[in-house]
Amino acid sequence: MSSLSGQGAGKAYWRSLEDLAGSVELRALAEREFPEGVAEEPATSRRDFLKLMGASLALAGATACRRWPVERIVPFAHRPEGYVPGEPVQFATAMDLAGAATGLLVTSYDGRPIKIEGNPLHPSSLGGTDPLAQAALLELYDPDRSTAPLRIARGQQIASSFEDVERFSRELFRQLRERRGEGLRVLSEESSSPSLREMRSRLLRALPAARWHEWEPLTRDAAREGAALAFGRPYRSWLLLDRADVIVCLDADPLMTEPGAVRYARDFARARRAEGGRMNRLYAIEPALSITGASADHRLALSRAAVALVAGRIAAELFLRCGLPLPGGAEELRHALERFERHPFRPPLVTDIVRDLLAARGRAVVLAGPGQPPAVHALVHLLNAALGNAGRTVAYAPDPDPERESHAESISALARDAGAGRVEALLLLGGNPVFDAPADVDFAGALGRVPHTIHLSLYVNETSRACAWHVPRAHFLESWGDARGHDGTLSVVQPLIEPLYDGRSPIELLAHALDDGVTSGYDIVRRTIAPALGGGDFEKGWRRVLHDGLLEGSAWAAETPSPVRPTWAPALAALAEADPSAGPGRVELVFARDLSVYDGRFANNGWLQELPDPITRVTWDNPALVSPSTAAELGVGTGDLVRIRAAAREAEVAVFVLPGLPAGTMTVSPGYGRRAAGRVGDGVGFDVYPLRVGRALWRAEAEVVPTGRRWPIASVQDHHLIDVLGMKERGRRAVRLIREGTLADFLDHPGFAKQARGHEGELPQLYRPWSYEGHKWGMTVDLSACIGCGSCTIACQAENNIPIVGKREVARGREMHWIRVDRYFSGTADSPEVRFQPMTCHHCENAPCEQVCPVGATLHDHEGLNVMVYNRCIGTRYCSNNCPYKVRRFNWFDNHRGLGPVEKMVFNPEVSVRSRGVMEKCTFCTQRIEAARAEAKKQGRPLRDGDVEPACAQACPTEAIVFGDLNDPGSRVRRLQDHPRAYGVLEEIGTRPRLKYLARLRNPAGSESGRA
Amino acid sequence: MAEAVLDERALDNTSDDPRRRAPLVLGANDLVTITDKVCRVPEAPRMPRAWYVALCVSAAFTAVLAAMIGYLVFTGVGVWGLNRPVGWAFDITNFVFWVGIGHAGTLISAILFLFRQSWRTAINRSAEAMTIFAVVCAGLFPAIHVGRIWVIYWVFPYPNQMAVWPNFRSPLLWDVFAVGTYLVVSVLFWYMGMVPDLATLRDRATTRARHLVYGVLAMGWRGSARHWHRYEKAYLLLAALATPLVLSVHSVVSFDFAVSMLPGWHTTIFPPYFVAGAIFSGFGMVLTLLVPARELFGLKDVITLRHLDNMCKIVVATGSIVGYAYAVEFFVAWYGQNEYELFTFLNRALGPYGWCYWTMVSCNVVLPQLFWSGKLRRTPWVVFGLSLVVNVGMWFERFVIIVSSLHRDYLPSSWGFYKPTWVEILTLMGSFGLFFTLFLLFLRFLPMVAMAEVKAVMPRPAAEEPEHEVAARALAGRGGSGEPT
Amino acid sequence: MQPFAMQSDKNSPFVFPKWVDRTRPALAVVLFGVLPAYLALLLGFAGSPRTTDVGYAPEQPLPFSHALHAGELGLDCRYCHTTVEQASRAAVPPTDTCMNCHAHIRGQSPKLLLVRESHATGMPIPWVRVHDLPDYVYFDHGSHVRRGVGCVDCHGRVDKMDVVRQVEPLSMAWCLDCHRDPDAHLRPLEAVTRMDWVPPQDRAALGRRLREVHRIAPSEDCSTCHR
Amino acid sequence: MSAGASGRRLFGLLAEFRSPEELLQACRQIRDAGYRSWDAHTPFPVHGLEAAMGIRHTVLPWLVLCGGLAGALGGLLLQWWTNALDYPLIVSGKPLWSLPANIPVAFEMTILLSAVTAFFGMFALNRLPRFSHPAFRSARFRRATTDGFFVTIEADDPRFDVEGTEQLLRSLGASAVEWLEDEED
Repeated sequence: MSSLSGQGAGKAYWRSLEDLAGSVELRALAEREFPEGVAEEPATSRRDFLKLMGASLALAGATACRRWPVERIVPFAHRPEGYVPGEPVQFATAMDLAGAATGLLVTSYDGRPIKIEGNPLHPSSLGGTDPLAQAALLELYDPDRSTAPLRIARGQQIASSFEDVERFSRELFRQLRERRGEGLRVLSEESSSPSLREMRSRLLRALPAARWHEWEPLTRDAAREGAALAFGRPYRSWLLLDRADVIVCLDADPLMTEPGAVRYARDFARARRAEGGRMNRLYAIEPALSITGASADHRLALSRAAVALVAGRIAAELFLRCGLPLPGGAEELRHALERFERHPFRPPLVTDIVRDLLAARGRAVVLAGPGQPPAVHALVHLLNAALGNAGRTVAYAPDPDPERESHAESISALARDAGAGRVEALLLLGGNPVFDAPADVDFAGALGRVPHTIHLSLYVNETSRACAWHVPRAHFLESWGDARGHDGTLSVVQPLIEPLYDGRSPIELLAHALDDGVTSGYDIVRRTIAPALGGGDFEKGWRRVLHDGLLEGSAWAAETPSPVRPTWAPALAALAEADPSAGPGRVELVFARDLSVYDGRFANNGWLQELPDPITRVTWDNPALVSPSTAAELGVGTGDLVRIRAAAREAEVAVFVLPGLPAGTMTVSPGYGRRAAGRVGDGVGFDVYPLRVGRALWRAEAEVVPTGRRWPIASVQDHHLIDVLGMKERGRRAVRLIREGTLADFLDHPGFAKQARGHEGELPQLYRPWSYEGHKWGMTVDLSACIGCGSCTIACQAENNIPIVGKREVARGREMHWIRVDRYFSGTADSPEVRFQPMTCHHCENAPCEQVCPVGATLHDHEGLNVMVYNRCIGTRYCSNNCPYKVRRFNWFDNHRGLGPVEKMVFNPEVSVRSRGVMEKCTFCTQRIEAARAEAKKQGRPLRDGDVEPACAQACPTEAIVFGDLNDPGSRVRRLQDHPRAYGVLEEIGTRPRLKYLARLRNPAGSESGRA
Repeated sequence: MAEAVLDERALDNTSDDPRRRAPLVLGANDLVTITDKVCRVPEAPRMPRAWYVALCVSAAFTAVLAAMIGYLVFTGVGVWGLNRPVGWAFDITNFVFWVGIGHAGTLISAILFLFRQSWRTAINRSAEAMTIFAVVCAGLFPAIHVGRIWVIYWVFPYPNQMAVWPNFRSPLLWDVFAVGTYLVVSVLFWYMGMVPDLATLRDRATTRARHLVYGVLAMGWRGSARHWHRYEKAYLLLAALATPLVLSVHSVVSFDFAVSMLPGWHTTIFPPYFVAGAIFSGFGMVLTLLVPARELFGLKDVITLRHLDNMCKIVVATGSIVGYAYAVEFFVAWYGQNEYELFTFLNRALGPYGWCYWTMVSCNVVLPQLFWSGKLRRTPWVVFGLSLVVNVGMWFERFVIIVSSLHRDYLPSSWGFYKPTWVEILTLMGSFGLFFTLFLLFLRFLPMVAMAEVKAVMPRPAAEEPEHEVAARALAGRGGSGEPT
Repeated sequence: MQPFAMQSDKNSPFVFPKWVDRTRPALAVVLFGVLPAYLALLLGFAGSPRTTDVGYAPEQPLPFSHALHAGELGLDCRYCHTTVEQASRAAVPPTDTCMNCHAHIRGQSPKLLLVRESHATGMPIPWVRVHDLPDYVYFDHGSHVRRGVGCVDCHGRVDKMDVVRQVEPLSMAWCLDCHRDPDAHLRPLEAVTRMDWVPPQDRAALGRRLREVHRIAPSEDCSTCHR
Repeated sequence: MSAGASGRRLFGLLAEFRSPEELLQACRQIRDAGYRSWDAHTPFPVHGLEAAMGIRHTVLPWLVLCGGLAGALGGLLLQWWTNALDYPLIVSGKPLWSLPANIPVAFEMTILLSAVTAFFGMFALNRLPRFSHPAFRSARFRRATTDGFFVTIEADDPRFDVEGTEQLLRSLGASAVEWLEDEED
């Protein structure tokens, strides 16, 4: 029991905190729960809230003779109508990332958001989420966020107040108004918010001479320009992958990094289960090894420049050989395509791709990624149009912001003007250009020439420090706003909690600056959405939007634009010069989006930093990826620091050798090496933005020189350099652990996965197996659907209060994730096949861990859950040693020591916070089972299939994880476990796992039975 | 002529001339001189300088041990190099190592006793002491290796407010009972054997303090024949109980691994293999302790070359058994054709920890073969050297079994690597400190040779009968089969 | 009784006086009787929540008397602890609840100062938690109260307490007692909040009936209370 | 020396012999002379002395057997009651009560209780500890734990008479005979 002091401290303390949080936060919350109520922000300020917390903290410290700290119950003075303390409630909101929003449902517990989930109604989510959305919660409670406005002079940061800021900005804008805004510039991130657009036009109306800039480091302008070239004006396009039988990705990653990727992944995966003998086929031609590439049926690793050759080749075949009609007056285009034909490089796969594309007209889609030049995008648009895919598998809508210049131009123009002293005042709405602007734009220098600079930002980041004013930005979970999904669907961003630290949203800041009457975000959003809601009862419609999290039918109207005369043919022709093989010593530097920190904005998010990269399995770093052959050529290996020279600039980066990359390329992901990210993100990884110039944001010719120094890389797999013996064995085992077959195999012998197993059928049992009446929980993971994105890992981390341990501990093999996604390579180093396998507690019926525990801290309950009783555990680690799946995690230290009051608010009160020295592991989210059970009892009905959904299954974009009751013959999980593809990992050692996998299916060209 | 024979006999008792039994005590010793020789040590006002030096060193290491444990308890098991998959390494290695050391003592005092090996009498006392101290060191590690040391008592089945009980299916719990029993029985056995000698010390006492202390410890033993009768019966019973016990203890320890699922652990050969190894290492340690001790305290004619010779024979025998076990493991892995098992053993010999494996093989199997040479068996410094080698080898054996099996088990995705931290290394050294400190104190204050037992088997100058008959009859008597009355 | 005398003369040795032997029986009793018994007691009682927790009655920020409200005035528990039936927590009432009456009764009483303040400022009243389960224990009031476990069974005769006091150990063993044999603790739903409810003669039979009616099958699984 | 000194009474006679052989001889004689409460004291167990003195076999083995059985039974009961009856829990899908898993603990308990019985049983039967035995008052007797072989015949033996017994002892070749005195209670 003495463990309590240890275990209690964390939770005991904030259990009282949660009441506190409730007491103050809830008034605000209640209004949102019943929006027809008054709309003013609540009076009680954060300070009292913190004061109170402080008080209770002090009391908690004063332990009397009792065994754990005295706890305070702090009820409401005025409890909101119908609010029940301690009962979680969900609210709909949305997260806008670089101009595309994902609809979310956020669980709030006594006024604290504690879990983010996808909104099943939202077309960009359908219930799934990507890791970034899951981790946004931790960002909310990040103690490093800026807490108050700052006045910054000569690097000195002077605490200021909103009053000062407003006084200053009102004065500034008064002067500007006199000059019609001459010299005012606004730099914003790409955003889909109609309200922001509304505020922008108001600003430009009020100050016509002002100018609005937009910068997004991971810009998608190439696609936009490509569409403009192809159709004469910019178009937004989005995919309808559920209708695509053939998908050709040219350096594109629709399953992970495109806007709407979560939705795409689901549509894609639905067609990977070979239901009705049908399956889509995915071709990936790419320089990096992306999630999409990893799930491709055919993958071709080519330098970024050489991808154009494949595109051109495909087009040439289709237009010149297969008689696909060229648009009128496209002689230049014909010539360009002929040059591709004449190119000595003969890319493989092209014939297959062409055949499939022709066979699947209207049911196929060709995609180009942001890294490809506009001409390639234009060509792709042309192909989709000619193949009749446009409008069927890919939808188009006019770009909502047609006349904006490209991001690169915009920011360099801004820098130019500022440098020339033409800029009087600069208002930065978020972003971090000082860190992420193109290297050929001296943004910091330009800022220095601007008299008045105001930076609105979550953190006091590199840019803030170079500005005159910093204004804390309210997190999207703290402020009102609106956003559009990848298909234009409109959502209201609804706050879940009072701003923990004072903060403003961009629209509020602009409203204050312009001081037009309406300044509260709440009102601004209502004003913006009013017309969209149309006639009828506004409040009713508004409530509905808040409740659903989206406005029904607000998606963009899809149209099918017709290609204009291809004036861009010369640009395309130029690409035919590309040489797929780079010279010795020089490499093609490929910039790829990092899946954890995005463009660097999430660098201070521990969950994301510790989330292993799906492909490299590296945490807390962004090493430069090279193929084994290139590594050999450069004479470097994993962990060696190299100096990269590109565009006359240098960066030092550690190398990581990864199979499946094209020779002569080096893949780097910007966003690391932050200098002012916060305690978590500072100095993690390497800053490669200096290697990036505006005219070529996505690739560079680089020179690589070894430095002879080393850098520790914390990878959660292959913790150390693995010897040949081990590698051979790993290869042998991979194919047994992750069973895989082609569609043809499956159709011929559906049970191929089972036959792959050593033993056939049930193993003989020494004892009569325990019979589980009532519920019998089980899980399946469809390896055909899993794309390895890692959402499950973060969702689990958020749901189950899993600690962050840091790079050093990860390097020592002590990461705590309850569910991990194992990655195996098979095949050759040049064209390996990537296999993912989510791995968590199998809840074995003959659990090896249980019998060896001396104190019976891990046992089975009567529903077959392998329960881990933290408070009984003494920490012998025997269970972990004896677990064949190695899914148990041990608390080597007190991983929650030193968490501040706000950090602790992220904890899920339904799950114990584990103390030092105890084992922990996946519980199948037993707390969710209990909650569902209680709910069902309340409604006086039995539990139904789908009532219980563990965090991992809920978050999974591809529905790969299915959970349910094996005793319910109708349940999905029961059907899946009886599926011919179902098999258990290591079943042959007699563990009787409750978690079964569905063998992975692939649909390579040639297995023609695949296409019904 | 007769003179010559006597001399030659007095000098060397290692010849295996079947025509006469070699004497177990050399030189012109009688009951009094023997008593003097042994009692001189605890009665001496000062010890040899070497003793003080040794004590200072070992005490220092004991302090280090205390510091390391303190650091561990206040910081967390994370201060060790452990990880997932390697959840055990130095901690359990040391545990098994020390438990193994203990076994020689019980073997000498119990099993050799049942086998009527009367030469044991010279060494059993110190060997038993060693056993107890080794088990103390051993018990330390399971206790401190857990994550929450402050609730370690939950392993005992006692009624509690949680109304829960330990899980008796767990080998770790078996350990608790086995090692606990082993410690208790060893202490009882040791103390009981010591009572007559404590009485001797009491009766030789020259100060009140000594008389009081030894008087209390001796419990008023006065050598009564009626007492001796029951005493010998009890001694025999304890020996008969300790024998299966000692075999069971290391079998149970081996269950920690044999009962698990891990390739390289999950095997039926472990119990015999571990027991043999334990005896092997135990004798290694006995030699390490006694070779210097007999020099230091002038007990050469009590702990004679013949004793060393016999022990070396046991070492070479058990060492070869262990070697055989190593071989069989590989055979079974190959014969069973279980891919995981197969890989584990390949990895053991050729993987990252290969060097540990080959250290173990050369120390435990190859080098002890030197003991086939009688000359080496009777060269104390060689014996000492090889005994150290054996200790090293047996520590590595446990390390290899534990770590090389853990670090690469079923799923390659969770393969890992283990490196000890300075904390673990110092803890190991500290445990040696504790062990030697206890042993040195034992030498200082207690009779290191079982006088009463030696007297029963020593050649007696009384002319009328050849000493070997006395010895033989004395042994028969110790066997406890007195004629019926 | 002769003292511990020891002549320097070697020939007449020191001998323990006779009384030393006479202490032997006593010694045996202490060693094999008293000591173990003492340890057992220590283990059994000193450490048990019955000793450490029962009777815990911290002083509250204001002298609210259950004896008065629940006892003399006979308010039903649920008048204040409204959520007890649907929720896991029997929420402590908001200040408003107090003011429902105290707006009119004892409006000016100095004892109620804190209440009035709280009502005015919206600052909560920081009550001290009395019945405090470890944080790894998840107890659901609703599912117990809705199935006929009386308040009094765990909280005692609150209606007789001026200052609320813990009367049950609230230990795991204590929980299990009831989970293993619920019959003895079940009562008709209407009597759940009745402090003075007297069970009928044959309580076991009643319990059995209620258990069948409410389909009560308490679980001993760890996952029932620990997550 | 004379009896009846203040507070003293005669406890018996102490006789020393030169060698175990002489002691054996003497003991046979004393046994045949029909003495009951007498004893021999030797620094080490002299073979054949039990026979020579006519000591009957001790009951110790039977006590130990009982101890062992108690241990075995207790061990099994403990495991059965705790794991299968009081709080039955599902562990690795194994039966609540499966003997194989319970053998080791039962075995260790057997050994433990037998050993403890043997140890304490021996001392109890020997009426030890006994710190103040009259023999300890004799300086000579201190050699009994080194190299002395003694016989004591106690005064409360029916056949005991000071002269006769002393005669007998001397006739058996005792190198010395002395009176043992005891405090009055």
